[in-house]
Amino acid sequence: MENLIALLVAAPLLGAAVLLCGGRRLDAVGHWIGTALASASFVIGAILFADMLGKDEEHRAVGQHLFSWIPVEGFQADIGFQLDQLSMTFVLLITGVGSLIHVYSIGYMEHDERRRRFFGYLNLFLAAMLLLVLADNYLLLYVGWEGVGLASYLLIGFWQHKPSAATAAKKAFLVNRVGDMGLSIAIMLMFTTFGTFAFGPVLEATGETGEGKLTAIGLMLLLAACGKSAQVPLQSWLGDAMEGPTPVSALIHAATMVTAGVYLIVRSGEIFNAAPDAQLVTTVVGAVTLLFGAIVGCAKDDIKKALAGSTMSQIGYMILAAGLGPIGYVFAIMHLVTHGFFKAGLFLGAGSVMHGMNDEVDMRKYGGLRKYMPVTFVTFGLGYLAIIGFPGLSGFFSKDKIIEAAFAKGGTEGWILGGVALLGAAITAFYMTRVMLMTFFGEERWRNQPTPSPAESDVEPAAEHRGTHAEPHPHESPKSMTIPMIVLAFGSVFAGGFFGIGDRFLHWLEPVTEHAHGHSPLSATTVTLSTMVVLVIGVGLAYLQYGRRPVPVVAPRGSLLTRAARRDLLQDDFNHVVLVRGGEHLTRSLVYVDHTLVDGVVNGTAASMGGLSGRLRKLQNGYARSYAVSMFGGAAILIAATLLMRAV
Amino acid sequence: MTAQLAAHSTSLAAYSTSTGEAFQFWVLGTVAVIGALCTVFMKKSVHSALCLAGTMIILAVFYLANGAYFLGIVQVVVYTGAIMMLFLFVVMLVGVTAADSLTETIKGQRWLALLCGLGFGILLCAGIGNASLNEFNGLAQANAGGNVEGLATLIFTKYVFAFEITGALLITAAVGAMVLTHRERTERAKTQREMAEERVRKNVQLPPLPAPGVYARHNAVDIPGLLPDGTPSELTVIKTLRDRGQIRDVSDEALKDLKALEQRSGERLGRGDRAEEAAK
Amino acid sequence: MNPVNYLYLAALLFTIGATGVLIRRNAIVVFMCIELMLNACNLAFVTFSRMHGNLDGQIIAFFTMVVAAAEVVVGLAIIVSLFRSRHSASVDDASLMKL
Amino acid sequence: MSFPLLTATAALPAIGAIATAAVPAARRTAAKWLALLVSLATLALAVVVLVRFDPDGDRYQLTESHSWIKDFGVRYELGVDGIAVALIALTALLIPFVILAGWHDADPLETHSSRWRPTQGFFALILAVEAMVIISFEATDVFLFYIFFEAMLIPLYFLIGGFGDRAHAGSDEHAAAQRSYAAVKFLLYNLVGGLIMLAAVIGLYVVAGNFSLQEIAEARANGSLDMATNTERWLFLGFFFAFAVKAPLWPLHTWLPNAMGEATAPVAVLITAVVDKVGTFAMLRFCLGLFPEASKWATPAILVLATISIIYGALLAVGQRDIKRLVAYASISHFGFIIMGIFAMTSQGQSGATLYMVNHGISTAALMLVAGFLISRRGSRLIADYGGVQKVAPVLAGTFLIGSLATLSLPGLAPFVSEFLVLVGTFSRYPAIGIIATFGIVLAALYTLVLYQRTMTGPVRPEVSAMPDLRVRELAVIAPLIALLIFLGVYPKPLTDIVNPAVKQTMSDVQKKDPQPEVEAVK
Repeated sequence: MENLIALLVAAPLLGAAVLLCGGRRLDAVGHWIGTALASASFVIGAILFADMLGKDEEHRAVGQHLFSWIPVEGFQADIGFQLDQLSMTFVLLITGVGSLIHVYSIGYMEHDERRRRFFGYLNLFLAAMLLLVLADNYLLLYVGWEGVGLASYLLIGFWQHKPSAATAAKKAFLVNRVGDMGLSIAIMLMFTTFGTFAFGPVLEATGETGEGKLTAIGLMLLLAACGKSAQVPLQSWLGDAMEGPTPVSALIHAATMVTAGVYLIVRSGEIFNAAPDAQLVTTVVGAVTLLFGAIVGCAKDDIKKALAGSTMSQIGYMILAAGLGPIGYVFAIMHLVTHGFFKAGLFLGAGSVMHGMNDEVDMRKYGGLRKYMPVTFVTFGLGYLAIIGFPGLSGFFSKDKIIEAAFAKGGTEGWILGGVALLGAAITAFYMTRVMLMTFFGEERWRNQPTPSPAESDVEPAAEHRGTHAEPHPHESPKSMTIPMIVLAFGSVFAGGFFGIGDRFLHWLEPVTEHAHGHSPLSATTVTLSTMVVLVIGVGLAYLQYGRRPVPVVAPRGSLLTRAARRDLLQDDFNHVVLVRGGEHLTRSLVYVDHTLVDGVVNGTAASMGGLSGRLRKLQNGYARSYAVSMFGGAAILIAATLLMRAV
Repeated sequence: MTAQLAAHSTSLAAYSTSTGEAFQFWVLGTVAVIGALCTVFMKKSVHSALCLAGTMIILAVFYLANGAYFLGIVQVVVYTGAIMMLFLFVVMLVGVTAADSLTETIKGQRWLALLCGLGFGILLCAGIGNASLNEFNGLAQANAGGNVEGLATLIFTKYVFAFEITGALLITAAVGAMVLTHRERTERAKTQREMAEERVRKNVQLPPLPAPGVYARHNAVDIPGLLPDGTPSELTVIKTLRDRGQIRDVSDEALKDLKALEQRSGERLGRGDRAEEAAK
Repeated sequence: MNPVNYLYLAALLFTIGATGVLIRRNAIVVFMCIELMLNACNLAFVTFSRMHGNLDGQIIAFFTMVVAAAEVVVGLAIIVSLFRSRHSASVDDASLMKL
Repeated sequence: MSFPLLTATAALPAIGAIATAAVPAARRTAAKWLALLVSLATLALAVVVLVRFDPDGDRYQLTESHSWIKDFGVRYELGVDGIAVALIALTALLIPFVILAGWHDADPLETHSSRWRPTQGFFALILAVEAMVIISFEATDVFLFYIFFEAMLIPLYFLIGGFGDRAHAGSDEHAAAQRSYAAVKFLLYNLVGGLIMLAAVIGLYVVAGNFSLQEIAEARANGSLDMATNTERWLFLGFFFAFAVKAPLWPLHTWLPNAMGEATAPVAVLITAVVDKVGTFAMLRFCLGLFPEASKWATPAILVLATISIIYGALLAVGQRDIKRLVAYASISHFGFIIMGIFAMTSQGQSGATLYMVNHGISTAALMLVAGFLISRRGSRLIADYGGVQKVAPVLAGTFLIGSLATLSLPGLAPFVSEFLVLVGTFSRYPAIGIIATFGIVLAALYTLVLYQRTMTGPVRPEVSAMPDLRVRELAVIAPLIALLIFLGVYPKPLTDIVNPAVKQTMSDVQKKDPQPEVEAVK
């Protein structure tokens, strides 16, 4: 049975290879191949899951060693897989949501002439992501880590002819690379500390080294997680990543890839457990991002960017939970899974809306769409209820636990973190209600809008040439798109309950991540009640703002905070001024230095040699007698030398 | 003198030479040095050549004194007699009267040359003085069978190859000198007829320029001479008048007269038809 | 008198000849100075011959003369043709070696 | 006596060069095919060498030894260790691609007369370089090595100066001036390096009395040859300087961008992927082998220079406007990694450096050759002249992207393995330097992706709108290189198996042991 693990990765990898190398003749069937192989991977995952359920808790973790990858003196890197409950959870999430999104993309990308390639990239992403979660050592994880980065790069920039897409793709890759640097330094630290970087030996040996080393490793891992999961300060790429096709945003930038950071931290739990400082930093990062993303999400008018802010914020919850240590790991992963369902559903809904609205993304130009796209409305609505934590739905169970755990951290920290988490819940309710109201309720602001919005550049992606630029005719999306949305909505509704009631998920994951019950200063009921209260406040405020009053088509100037939030709280501006400008000046001056100084020294030497020989040339005046004098003088010197030598 | 010197040869084995030779050395040596200096510093090359010839003759005497009889004679006959004469020929060829300026044109050349010369000389003398050269074997033994015979034996045995090669060298040099000085005519000299034909072909100015007044009916300076075909040649009027335009053209009358004259003479000679042809 | 004096004389003559080569511009005089140097050498050879008591030195002097003769022939020919083409026998005029 | 395999491997391309040069003017296609066949035959011989080489056997294998210049103890001595075998294989592997990629680069222009034979010369020179590079890898006699180390400058000089890139912004005269400037600069830099090395070679002879690498190393190891500390350091510096120019190490690097910018893309590949490897290879074999103590003494300074190279090269690559110069600066950065790996004096570092030499050769070849194809289509080297190529020539863009990804050491492609090994090896001994060098990987992403973005993405520029996609010949060049990049990225074991024993030997030469991990040290 273990031998199937490699197949999990191999199937989508094969798909990617076939689709990308296959050439035009596969254009007609490419999407089917891609979907089939993704589903195959899901089926294999399901078989392995069933097999795993059939075993005792102690024997559930299995591994498969393929071959020795980099055998060098004192350095053993292997290609080997490890499938335990944690990995299994991810495998099912990735292949499940992944397959659904493949199906969705068949419809969504129907008119794109490069659809085959799109499916190739999606398959590549699945393979890399599975490699990431199945690897049994950090170096192989790193391969998957960069592999998903590559797939993300390719998919964000899928409509490469749009300069904004190409720039966003590059930005995503670069910011991720900064995080990757953290991961590679962490691996190097592990190597020098433990002599290996396989999960097992490293995590077992954490007790044998000092806290300083572990804190350093933990912080570097956190840096990596920040890059991949778009946490402050490396969050800036996620908003721009929405340039990619919507299924990509749903799969990669909501459900799976961006949660890899959480996986990394939970997987390295032993290291963090032994390094409280690193944990503290992790929780702070999570808390800050949670608020950051939520605030950004409140201000964005672009539906996808609003959802991206939400994603950032929700992952902030997960990172916060992961930073709490054993009391939070399970809930981090649980929220991750439920978030995977409802956020993917929300994105697919957003895609469906855009599909029906001539690819308009500005929510101020939506409104009243519930009549035109009922299925989308219902599924999106269920996702909405799930994310704000409506009692009984997925988000309720998972988010509530995290807030509880935050309070359970204890001491002042616990109060602050818990408070932030609660505040975040309120803001989440606010901005998600805003999205909901602006899109599906209110007046139909898209009427009498013949001119295309400025958001649509003049170079339109071929896939989005669906309607004319005249008034949009909102309509429901085809079956291939709605079915995945329905399935995901189903997950959004029931997953949380399924996992949460009776602590099923906790028992499932506990053998891997350990679990400790924190001692919360507040009772569970109190937390739940206060969550309900902030929820109502958030929804109410949003209703007052967007439900009662008409939404202006042109965004009002807004307060200072709103304007800053629209610009991602000025972080991009900071990056631009400090890093981009500074870097440009640095490189330009270095080019100058290279040309004038480094090269100049050499060329200067050459020039001075030239000058010297120019002078010496004058000695060669062409007069035979002059030459004869030097010969004669030379003869005299020779005689003198001979005499001297004999005298000595 | 030879006999006298030959008498000396017996004493050549000694460390020092006879007083006679010493006397001869100091006198002739002084003269030789003066001759050498004159060679260098005489303005006219003829004088230099003569001074050099003198020095060479003195050297010939020294050769004899050193027991090199054959070389002494050769020095006189070949060097002084042939080579120096060659020099004189060339001097004549280049110009015997030409006196060189002794002012130096290259900056610092003279001082450098004198400095080097002085230094070189001193060093050379120092070297000679330094060498232990007091042992003089003398040539009595070597010259026992006669100097010329001794030399001949060596030349035709030990040095025969060098000898042959120098022979070849001499011939090469002779040929080389011929090649260098000989100027090959690249084309045959033109005959007078060919030169005349060339002028006709070029058709620039067939006859020599006419003098003023040739064919003129008037001998005033402002009337141009006429070319054989009767046209006036403005070249025969002085430039001043030409520039002022004061040329009296009488060519029309002259041409008319000429035509009448030709016709008349043609009728008389019965060549009318040919003239007609020419007119056509 | 020590026969070494001949060598000093030879050295003196050689130096005078060499200096002459350096300071005269007339090619013919320069050439004569060279002859002077050769003669000085010959004197030294002859003296050495006497010193060593064998005739080899004289043989060398003899060869020197022959070579000198050949050299004079060629050298004078060069001077003549130079004079023909440049109407000057100054060695400084032939300064084409200058760049 | 057995068949002189190593001599044959070097001699075959040399003979091929002469034969190619002798092909008549009219039959230039025949010359091309001849050159290609010879290079393929050399590859076959290199494969035989690879197969015959026993990783667990003696240090130097397939040795040949003949007396050459008796008076100075110069011998014609060949032998290969694992590192040399890997590099010979790389050289023999790349040359056919270089020839194939430069198939039309030396076709005479219409303005040339029919007797003009640049094609023959071009391919003959390439083969000549191959022969010399191979024998440099094989030579175990210092003097023999020196001769070919220097001699390869001659054909390269003509390749750079005589066969420039036809895509030049300026006029023909300007192009010619630039070209000859680049060629002369290349020659002078390397000659100066070689001259200093010659002094050191002579010095070594004075000290050691012979030129044999093995004998000297043995004598040093068993103490019969005792070098004064200062002597050893001076000799080391003499050798190192020449290799650092060739490699090239900051601040001796400025010849490379000129040479690579002006030369045709295949020649640029030849320079950076093959010839420069002789420099780094020689550091490993001669600097460490002959002067272990001095190497250790110089390590800190060299590591600092290497780190500067890495960061500086990458930053300058970011600032370039010319595609080929960008690749050149990227190479400088990569050579920094190689040198860092060599002088980190750890098994991982040195294995990584050796793998890096091979992988960098392949990845640069892939990127540079595609860049060459691109440039030949548009006739310009400026990045700003491109845009949207991806739309019109997707295969070209795809291969270009893979080349770029290999340059930024994406995991899964071969350069990652080596870069990571170098970083780990350096980090385990010098953590600070390791961390600074890690910044290089971020910068690498920056310059390659900016290059890709500016040339391949965005709206299609009118000048590139009619650009044809890769032709079959071009695809035949690129596809195997990419396949190799992926294969060696996933399964580098065949290479490490060959390299590891040799690295072990080198480590024992310098008498260094890997630092032990903290945990095991505790145990």
